[in-house]
Amino acid sequence: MTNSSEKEKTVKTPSTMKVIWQEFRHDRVAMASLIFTIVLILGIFIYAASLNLEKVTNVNIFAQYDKPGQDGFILGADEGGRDGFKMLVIGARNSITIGFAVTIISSIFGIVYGMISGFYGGWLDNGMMRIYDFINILPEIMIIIVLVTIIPKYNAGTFIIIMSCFMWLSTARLIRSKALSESEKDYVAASRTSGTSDFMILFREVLPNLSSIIIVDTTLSFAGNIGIETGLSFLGFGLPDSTPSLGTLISYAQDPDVIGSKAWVWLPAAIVILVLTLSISYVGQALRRAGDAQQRRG
Amino acid sequence: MWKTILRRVVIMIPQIIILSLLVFILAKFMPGDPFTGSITPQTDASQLHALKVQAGLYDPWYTQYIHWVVNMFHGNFGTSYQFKEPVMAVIGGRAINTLWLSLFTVILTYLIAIPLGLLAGRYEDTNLDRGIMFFNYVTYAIPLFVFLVIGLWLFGYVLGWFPSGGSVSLSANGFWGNTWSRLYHMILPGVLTALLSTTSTVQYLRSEIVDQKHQDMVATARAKGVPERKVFSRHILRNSLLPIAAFMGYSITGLLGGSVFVEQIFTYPGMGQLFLNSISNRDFSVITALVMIYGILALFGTLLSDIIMSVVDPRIRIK
Amino acid sequence: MSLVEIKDLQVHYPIRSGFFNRIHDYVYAVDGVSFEIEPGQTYGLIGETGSGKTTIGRSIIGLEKITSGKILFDGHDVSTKKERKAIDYNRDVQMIFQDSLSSLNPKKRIYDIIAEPLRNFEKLSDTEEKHRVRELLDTVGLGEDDLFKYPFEFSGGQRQRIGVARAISTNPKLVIADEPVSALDLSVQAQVLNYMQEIQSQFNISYLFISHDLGVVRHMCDSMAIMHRGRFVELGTRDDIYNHPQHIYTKRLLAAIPDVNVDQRDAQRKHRKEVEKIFDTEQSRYYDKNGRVLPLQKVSETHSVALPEDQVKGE
Amino acid sequence: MGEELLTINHLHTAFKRGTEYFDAVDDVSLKIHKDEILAIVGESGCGKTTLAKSIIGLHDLKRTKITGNIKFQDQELVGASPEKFDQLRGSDMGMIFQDPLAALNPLMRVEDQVREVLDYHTDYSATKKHKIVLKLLDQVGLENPERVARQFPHELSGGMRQRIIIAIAIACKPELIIADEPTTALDVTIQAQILDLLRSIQAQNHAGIILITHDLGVVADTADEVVVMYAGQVVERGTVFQIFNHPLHPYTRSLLKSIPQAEHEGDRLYAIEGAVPSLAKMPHDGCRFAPRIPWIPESAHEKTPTMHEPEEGHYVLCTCYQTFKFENGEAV
Repeated sequence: MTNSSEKEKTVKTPSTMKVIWQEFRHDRVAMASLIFTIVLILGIFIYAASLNLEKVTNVNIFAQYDKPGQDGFILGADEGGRDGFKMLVIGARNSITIGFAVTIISSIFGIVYGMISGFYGGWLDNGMMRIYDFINILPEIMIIIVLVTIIPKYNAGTFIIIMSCFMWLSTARLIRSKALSESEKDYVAASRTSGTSDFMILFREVLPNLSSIIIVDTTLSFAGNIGIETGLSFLGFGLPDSTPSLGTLISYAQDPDVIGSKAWVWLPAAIVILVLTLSISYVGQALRRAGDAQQRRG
Repeated sequence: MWKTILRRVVIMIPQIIILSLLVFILAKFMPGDPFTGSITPQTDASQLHALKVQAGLYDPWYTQYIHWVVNMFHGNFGTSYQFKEPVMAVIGGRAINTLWLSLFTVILTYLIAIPLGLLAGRYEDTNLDRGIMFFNYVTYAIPLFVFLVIGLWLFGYVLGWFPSGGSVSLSANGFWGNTWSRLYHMILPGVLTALLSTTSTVQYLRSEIVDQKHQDMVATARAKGVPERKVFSRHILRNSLLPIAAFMGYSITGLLGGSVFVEQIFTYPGMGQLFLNSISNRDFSVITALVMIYGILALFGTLLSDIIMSVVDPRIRIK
Repeated sequence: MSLVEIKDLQVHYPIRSGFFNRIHDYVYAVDGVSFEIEPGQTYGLIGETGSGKTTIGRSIIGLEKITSGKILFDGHDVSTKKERKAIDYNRDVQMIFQDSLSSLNPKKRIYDIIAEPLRNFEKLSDTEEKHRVRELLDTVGLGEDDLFKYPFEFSGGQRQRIGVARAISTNPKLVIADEPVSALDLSVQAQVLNYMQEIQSQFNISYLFISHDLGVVRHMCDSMAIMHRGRFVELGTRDDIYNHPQHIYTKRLLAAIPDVNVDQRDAQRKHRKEVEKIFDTEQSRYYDKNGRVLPLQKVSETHSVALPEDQVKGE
Repeated sequence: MGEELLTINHLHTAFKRGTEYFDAVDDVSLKIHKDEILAIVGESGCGKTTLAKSIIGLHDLKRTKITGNIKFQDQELVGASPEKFDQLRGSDMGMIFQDPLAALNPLMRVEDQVREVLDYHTDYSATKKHKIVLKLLDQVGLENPERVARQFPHELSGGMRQRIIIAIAIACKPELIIADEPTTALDVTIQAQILDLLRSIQAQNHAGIILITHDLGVVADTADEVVVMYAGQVVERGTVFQIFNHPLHPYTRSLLKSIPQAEHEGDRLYAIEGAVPSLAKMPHDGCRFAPRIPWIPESAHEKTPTMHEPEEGHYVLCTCYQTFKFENGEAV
């Protein structure tokens, strides 16, 4: 019996998350923004789940541009007489979901790309960096917009994929430089001479040493990707019309009359984006500080 | 040094070729052709076919590609279907507007970012530093378009300090009147974009200075009896600022990406707005030309950065 | 038969420059080196920065791709990765690194670090594995409590002993020690060296001891080679090298070591200056016109020196 | 022996970690004269570099607390103004660093870096400064000074860079030169040249040199006076002959014994138990070396160790030296 419990102790790899969490807990503002972010996102998702999308997006011409409070619309109504608050919640849910999906896909790709490039080095790295350099100079916003316009059967799924094609770059660069410096350390050489295969070294030895950077980078990318999705939706080249996004809601502000005198139509969405990106980034920055503190100890 | 620069230029050639191929392929996927716009119910199908043959639309793709590239070299990007004018003429006037706004923004960005980065680095861990770092975090987190929309609303509509759109007032006359009006139109978009573009420069400069401060090199300078102020300006500052100079080229890419948003929100008649406009009107010859131009500008930006870097850093220069 | 036989080993790194980044020249890190390692012996490899000593160590263990030449282990050619893999080469040949902190993965517990080679080469049951790791820790003077700690919880000397434990976990026949004590303070350097010696007599391991510290090499090694510019200038036993050096570079190196014998310091200084002067004037005779070290000449059964041919004389 | 140049009395240098201060240099007293090379020897973390930086005023005073006295040419340096230090450094005090590459500005030519000292301490004309720079480069043994002056640090070898650092340090013929591990990053053959250079400069300038090192060989070869430091304290000081021929403190004796000796090739080396305590774990009272010689009874140590002078000019901390024997019974 004792044997099995001890065994568990030996197999368990140190959890970076746990160590960072220890550091993180001491940062009160960070804890507050983490709790706030989680409550906000959960609230949006739970409330959105209770809404009937069709009903919310139904045009009701009699309620056009209702002011906040009028006809029971807390945040007023838009051009189509739709309930501003409910649209806001659905838009926020969509934006968060897309941002999250893009972050997961692009981060995984960026991490694998960066690790392989940095770890193996040589001509492989050279070739991979050339590809990276090239994609990096492309005017990404424009190309995404062009792709969005020319792709047939365009929907949220294709949008996620198109965005992910360009959003992995910064992760890849960061991970590559870290993987490069890690792979020059002697513990990698020691693993090689201990008969461990390159693949295992990469994922079992090097990856754990990158984990804190990955956590921070993913959090920050999440905030960034929400920004980019809403930006594209704002221009009209993001989520398709059937799925409103926070960006779509703000895009009403492109009408001089709306921006000037009907702020309730777009301002709440702008504020929600600000609050979301600011709080998620703050969590990310606090995680970085916690990671650095942990690095110093390690 | 010349060899390094020349090599860097040579590396650019395949990049331009791939870029052009990519843009060409995108163009091929775009629906319609140069004659779509001129089709009327009266157009004879066979006549149209003859026109298309003449324009080489049935040639193999590589012939078309070469044809396209050759035309491009002659500055011929075709005709805008929307404006019924050569594409270059359509872009020309807009390009100048974008150039002015970008230049204005770049200058402002560095005017704001460099002092902030220097102060934060020099007075590391003071309240000043913490304040600047908070500003830095905010500029990092806020998406540009939200900031622009809110800024426009606040200063353009609520307070009414600045014009809400356009690049020059119709009533402006005379050289000075005109220039002032242009500048006046650029202030709000320029300042707002510049504020948000400071992030990386402030961050980089600060960490570079903090890093340099702890180098032995600085201890040597102090040991020479160089006064603290001079240690900062002659050693720390110089060594930290040189890489910043080299980043200017890279900032072109970011600015161009942002120009789509700025120009759209401030209805500023530049290339970014033209691009969106052409997308809505399916004016594909203009779109391809713009993507190509933006790509090449970004390429020259990185080239410029690499050249500045090799000029300012003797460790690269000597090689 | 020798345990390891190195024949005309060459490791060159390309220098790229010019317009197309083409290879213009090579760094001759190791430029034609041959020697043999017998079981249970300690060999010293001495040289200054950039002499190629580390490159030799890393190419024997397989961390460096060799340009030409052969490395034979127990008669097997182990010059390529495939050949090494086929005979589980690294089970028999292990390495101790200079920087103890960087050579231990900061995210792994000591237990997992030491067990890594065991898991790859020996198929032990969990109990056997744990028993073996404990035994190894005990061998280098560390205890049971240290098993589940992380590397940063140890001092430099302790970390280096953990590195030693890992290197000997699979009972290797050869351990390459690359500057194993250079980063350590004098007071703990002795701890590590003593454990290395004890382990050698216990398990009959051969060491290839790479160092720039002539005092430590003299203490540890029976035979040694002096390297300069990627080649051997002198090869021999401890007595040959320290008491009868013949190459001008060896003499210069020996004269440069500061001695703790204060009473002799003026004499030593004078001696050093004389040797330095001779080195300056006669240097050219000991190197060919490209500055390359001359081929080794045998001057006795154990002693070879890279002398000009007219200088060779028996001892 | 020349006149007294620098006297340190009861110096404490404490670093702030969190809210607490930790003494990295703990009650250090020493003297250095003109024409003298004083070696401060000790292992990493013993406080020798902290001591040097306290003398030359390179600590960040926001995080460091310095108390005690440092008297240099009749001036008190503890609490001296930054302007005072700017004036002293470079002209009356020179410093040589361990890593010559890191210590030079990578973006400045050699000439500019050497001339900078003259810029702040002399009002010579540009041509005169140029001449002096070339003379200095020649003096530190660099061939073709004209060429070297125009080069950047990365174009030079490690030994050449260290010569440039020395040229900077001696540009204004300082009275005191502090050399912090000047040869640690260099190969032995270069080390020998640099040590010879230091000695010849001293002979010419009659300066006092503080040589900080962990290498006992370097000390024996170069120093006149020796200060042995352990865990922030001076445990023994005396002439180089006293220290090497009649070491007293158990730490000094243990260190000397652990050096691999030619006569005992292959034998077990003497190994000192344990490791140097870290700054945060430094014991506050009692003999700091006691935990590493556990076979010596507690009664042999002083409760609060004091300096003793068993022979003239030879000082040792704590009484444990009187009865100290190695575990095998040997005395030395």
